[in-house]
Amino acid sequence: MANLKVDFLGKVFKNPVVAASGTFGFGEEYNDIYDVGLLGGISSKGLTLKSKQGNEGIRLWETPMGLMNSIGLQNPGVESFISREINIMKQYKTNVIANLGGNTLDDYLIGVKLLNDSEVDIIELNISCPNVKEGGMAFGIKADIAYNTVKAVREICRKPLMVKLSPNAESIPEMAAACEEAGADALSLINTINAMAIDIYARKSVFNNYYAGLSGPAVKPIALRMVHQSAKAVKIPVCGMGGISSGVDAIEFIMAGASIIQVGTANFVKADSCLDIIKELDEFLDSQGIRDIKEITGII
Amino acid sequence: MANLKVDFLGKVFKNPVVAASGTFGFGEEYNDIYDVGLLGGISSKGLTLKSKQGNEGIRLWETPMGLMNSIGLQNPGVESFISREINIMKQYKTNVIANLGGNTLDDYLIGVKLLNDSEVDIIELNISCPNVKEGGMAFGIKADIAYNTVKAVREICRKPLMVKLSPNAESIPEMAAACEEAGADALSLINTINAMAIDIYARKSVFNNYYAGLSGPAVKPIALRMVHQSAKAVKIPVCGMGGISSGVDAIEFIMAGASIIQVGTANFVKADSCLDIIKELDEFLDSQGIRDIKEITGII
Amino acid sequence: MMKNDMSKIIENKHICDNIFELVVLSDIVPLPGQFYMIKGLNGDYLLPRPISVHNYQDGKLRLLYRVSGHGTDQISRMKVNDNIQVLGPLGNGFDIALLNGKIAIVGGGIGIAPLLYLMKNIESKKPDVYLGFKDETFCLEGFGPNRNELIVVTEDGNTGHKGYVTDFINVKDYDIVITCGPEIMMEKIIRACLEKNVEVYASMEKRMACGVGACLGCVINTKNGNKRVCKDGPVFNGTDLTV
Amino acid sequence: MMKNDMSKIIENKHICDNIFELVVLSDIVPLPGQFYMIKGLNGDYLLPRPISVHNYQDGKLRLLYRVSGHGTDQISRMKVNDNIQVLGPLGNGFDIALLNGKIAIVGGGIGIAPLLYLMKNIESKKPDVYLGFKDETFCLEGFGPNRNELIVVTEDGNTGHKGYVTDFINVKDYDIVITCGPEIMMEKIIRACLEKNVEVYASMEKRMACGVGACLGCVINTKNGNKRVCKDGPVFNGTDLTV
Ligand SMILES: Cc1cc2nc3c(=O)[nH]c(=O)nc-3n(C[C@H](O)[C@H](O)[C@H](O)COP(=O)(O)OP(=O)(O)OC[C@H]3O[C@@H](n4cnc5c(N)ncnc54)[C@H](O)[C@@H]3O)c2cc1C
Ligand SMILES: Cc1cc2nc3c(=O)[nH]c(=O)nc-3n(C[C@H](O)[C@H](O)[C@H](O)COP(=O)(O)OP(=O)(O)OC[C@H]3O[C@@H](n4cnc5c(N)ncnc54)[C@H](O)[C@@H]3O)c2cc1C
Ligand SMILES: Cc1cc2nc3c(=O)[nH]c(=O)nc-3n(C[C@H](O)[C@H](O)[C@H](O)COP(=O)(O)O)c2cc1C
Ligand SMILES: Cc1cc2nc3c(=O)[nH]c(=O)nc-3n(C[C@H](O)[C@H](O)[C@H](O)COP(=O)(O)O)c2cc1C
Ligand code: FES
Ligand code: FES
Repeated sequence: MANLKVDFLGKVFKNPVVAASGTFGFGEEYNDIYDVGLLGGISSKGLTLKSKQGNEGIRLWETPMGLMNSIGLQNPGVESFISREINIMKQYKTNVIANLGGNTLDDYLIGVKLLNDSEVDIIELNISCPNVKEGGMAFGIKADIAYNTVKAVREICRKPLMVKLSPNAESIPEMAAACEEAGADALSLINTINAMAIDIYARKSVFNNYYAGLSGPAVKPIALRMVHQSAKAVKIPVCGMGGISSGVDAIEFIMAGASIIQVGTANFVKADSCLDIIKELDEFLDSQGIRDIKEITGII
Repeated sequence: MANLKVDFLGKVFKNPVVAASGTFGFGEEYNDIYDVGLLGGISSKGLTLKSKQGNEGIRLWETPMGLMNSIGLQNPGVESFISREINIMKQYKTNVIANLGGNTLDDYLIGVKLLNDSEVDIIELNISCPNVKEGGMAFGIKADIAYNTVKAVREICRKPLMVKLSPNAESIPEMAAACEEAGADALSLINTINAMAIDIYARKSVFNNYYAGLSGPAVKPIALRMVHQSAKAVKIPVCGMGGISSGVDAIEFIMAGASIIQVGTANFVKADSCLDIIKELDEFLDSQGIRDIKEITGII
Repeated sequence: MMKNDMSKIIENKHICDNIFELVVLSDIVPLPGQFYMIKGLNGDYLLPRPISVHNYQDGKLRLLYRVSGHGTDQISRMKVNDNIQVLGPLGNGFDIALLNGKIAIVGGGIGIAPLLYLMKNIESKKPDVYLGFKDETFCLEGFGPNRNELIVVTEDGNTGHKGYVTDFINVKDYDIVITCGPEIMMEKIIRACLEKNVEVYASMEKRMACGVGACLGCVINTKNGNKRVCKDGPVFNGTDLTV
Repeated sequence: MMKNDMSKIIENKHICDNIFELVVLSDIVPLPGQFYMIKGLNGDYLLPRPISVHNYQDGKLRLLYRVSGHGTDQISRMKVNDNIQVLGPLGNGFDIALLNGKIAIVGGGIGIAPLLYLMKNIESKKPDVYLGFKDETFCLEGFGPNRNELIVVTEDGNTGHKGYVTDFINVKDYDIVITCGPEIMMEKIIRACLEKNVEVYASMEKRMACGVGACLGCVINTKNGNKRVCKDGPVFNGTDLTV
């Protein structure tokens, strides 16, 4: 039994495996299948200031070893979260991460203020949403826009602040460095990659919004590269994700520099994938005579 | 029998299916398996001014529905190509595309001058190589550097000039527009996506160069999005590729705006994939009562 | 409670055309209308496929499925004793207690799959059963004519009546209509019932990823906002639906 | 000429441990040392796997393979009558005309796969055969002792001599040595031969994508520059190799 415990932003994670935002609801559905308190943490469904109904039309599409989604941030809104869903999450003995999105800087700021007084352990700032003031280009594409956003949020944020990078950023190392400089306590990546699917019989894009986000094993080699680049570019800790489906995958991300990791699409492939991954992490460390997972974090 | 014939940069392609650079050598090996003259065209192995031995260490790595490669442009050099390999390619009754790489602008310019006087039908300028003068950042990352490169090449190039974009570009629409403005006659994309794999037992990156290029079905949804973005951003024709493995895939790219397409990794999965794709294209068009493939080009 | 398990395949039988029946062992007694997320272990596809309980008896779970794409094709190639991933039972299922009075069950094509187990559960209520098929019929025996009124309709008149099943039912004759099948068939039935003030329940289909209510990928618009087919459904009261 | 085809599986037999034998029909008579790119049709892996001809007779191609990862595992699960993708024969193979004098064949583990067919092709030249295994031996019959000298070595002494096969051969006794097996074994043999001026041929292994010489993914450094294992090899003359 190797030591899987990790300190991350001052919180104790009993293991480095966190359920990824948007793939795990607020934990309750998966808690019907296994005790989600066994996880290192849970990142909530992406929250916005006001509740959202999400996108119309097809929301899911399978691709070779990948999944495209266009949920459109359907969520109950920050206020409902604080009065209701957070209590569900808090009953599981694990870290609660609030994933926060927004279309304007004000959305973020008001949302963070509300969350400041809540019981969330960490705020994960999702900067992949389209920035309505900048003409729909996401906050997470250009490093200077991200810098301004994170800096403003940082000034009022009293929770540990983890910024979630988009793989669609112009330059991952520059983006990572900009967020660190703006005061992020940690980075998480990757969010989904912009992608497209066409229904050739209907002669139209499968998704109403044309493009949708790609996740799953298909993107793993790209995600791993980006996590490695980020970890090299900053001193703050990194939370790695993108296609992680096994203990081997998780170890790759950890060796590439991730202190903790998130598991998204794999939850769909097999509902208790996170438990398998924790077990496989442990077995790998034991088989290699590694007593503490921190020994291999970022060794590449 | 629908009409699959396409005019592309003044050349007649008997069908829109072209074998992709680096996956088909100079055609001779696959010609042992089937008549490669049945293809619309063949793009040569990436050429550099001087011959190259390519990279040491592992060159290939399989990923979920993807392939990573780090061949490192092993090739006989432009001069050998003009005296030897081009003659091999020219015996097959199909379009010969010379894929040209380079580490400095001079490499490109001298290479193009040599190719000007050869029998190649089209030059495909591969701007994904690391630019030694700009500190190793590829020519294909920043639109202004690409613009300068393409403009200089354009001035001396007497062949139809197709510029091959890297998916690692900061912004695909800006890159596409910059290359068009600089005088490219066509664009081709995508090249491989920067990615990483780690051998967790050896505790090192699988590839000597750390990162390598990802291709194959895994990247298809990303490639399709980028081809769609490019086709919307420019008026010049686009050659689409990235994970195409079937007629359905090819139709998606064509509907997204590609006039012709290239097939790379699929040649490895099944040696005569290109023939299957041509057949499936034809069957799809017939089944939908489409008499000419151009009717559906870019309809999305 | 739901089960997330590797199950050994007891049977995986070709029934007719592209219809197969998969049998696995399962401890949990499902409700009629519930479903399972099914996935072979070595398939080159990512997401499990939602399949309804077709029948359940003595610990044997029977799933009737149509090979309609890559995933179901892969499932159909699995052999007895192979391990298969089975998550379920999932979804709300039919609330049997609510099903009183004169009942019609209307199924179309592979949509009959969940209706056999439903019928077994409400046999005492003597429902009439209407089944529509394109050409070849399958699994009629279970609905057997000695048990209740069975009206079979095929588009080509090959078996039973010729035409569409919707043309052979008069919903006014019933207190409750239950339907599962192609979208267009269900829409017609639901509209007719709503017009005539007949209670109607429909089992809906949507692409799914998690199957448990977490990803919000399978929502439909209802009069009470977005509802998840996998968790809030798949069975919906017609009055909630926006047809 | 090479064949690119779907072939029906005639046999796919478990031999021992993780060793299987696959039999398919094939019209083309291969050279010993040549190989095929093999891929199941519904596997969740992309690249075909290179497997050497183990035997060929009367249109039946026999491939002996070890399950060592995901792709070979998938191949091992295929059943008689399943279709499988077979591209080949590929590579140079052994040039039988060059193999004259006293010959030793040295195989290790699954590296014995290509050596049986080689042996059959040079039986008249009465080669001595040295085979090394970790513990369990397999496919010894083919090399049968009535045909030639057969020296079997296992690391644990379970069958035959105990130790490494490299300790039991004196390369000086031969004009030509032919080897296939683990890298470390081949290196030892090649070094010994080069030292003693004995002609030596080795069958090399590298990760492959195309298998036909087009992708340049499988090159090894030789004294004459990069060579493609799939096209210029897999059989190399020891004097070319940089061991
Ligand atoms: C609650 C529920 C119960 C069902 N019960 C049954 C049943 O008992 N028997 C049966 O044969 N079928 C049933 N279906 C339909 C069945 O799930 C689909 O036919 C199947 O998922 C198609 O997968 P494929 O691999 O054949 O097709 P592919 O084309 O490979 O599927 C690609 C993706 O689209 C999804 N998809 C494709 N068609 C459908 C569809 N009609 N509904 C939902 N998702 C779809 C798949 O799940 C997959 O994610 C049910 C569907 C739902 C939602
Ligand atoms: C010319 C040649 C002839 C061969 N003949 C035989 C034979 O007759 N019998 C036999 O059992 N094996 C043979 N091998 C080795 C066999 O190809 C590998 O064991 C097999 O590819 C491993 O695939 P996997 O799916 O088990 O492993 P995975 O780990 O799933 O393979 C992942 C990738 O790595 C490659 N790879 C992994 N190990 C090797 C290896 N040792 N050599 C080359 N590529 C590898 C695979 O081809 C694949 O692309 C031969 C190899 C070569 C190059
Ligand atoms: C259905 C779905 C919904 C998602 N919703 C969110 C979200 O609300 N907020 C967010 O930051 N990321 C969201 N993501 C992205 C994931 O958290 C994760 O970054 C991404 O899927 C890559 O990891 P994976 O390959 O393990 O799934 C979503 C992903 C999926 C598949
Ligand atoms: C082994 C290999 C070698 C390649 N070499 C080159 C090259 O020399 N020049 C180039 O422009 N692209 C090269 N590529 C990229 C392909 O031409 C193509 O852009 C990419 O693989 C995406 O297409 P695919 O998914 O169909 O393979 C290579 C790809 C592979 C897999
Ligand atoms: S499939 Fe995930 S919520 Fe229904
Ligand atoms: S595997 Fe492609 S050149 Fe050898």
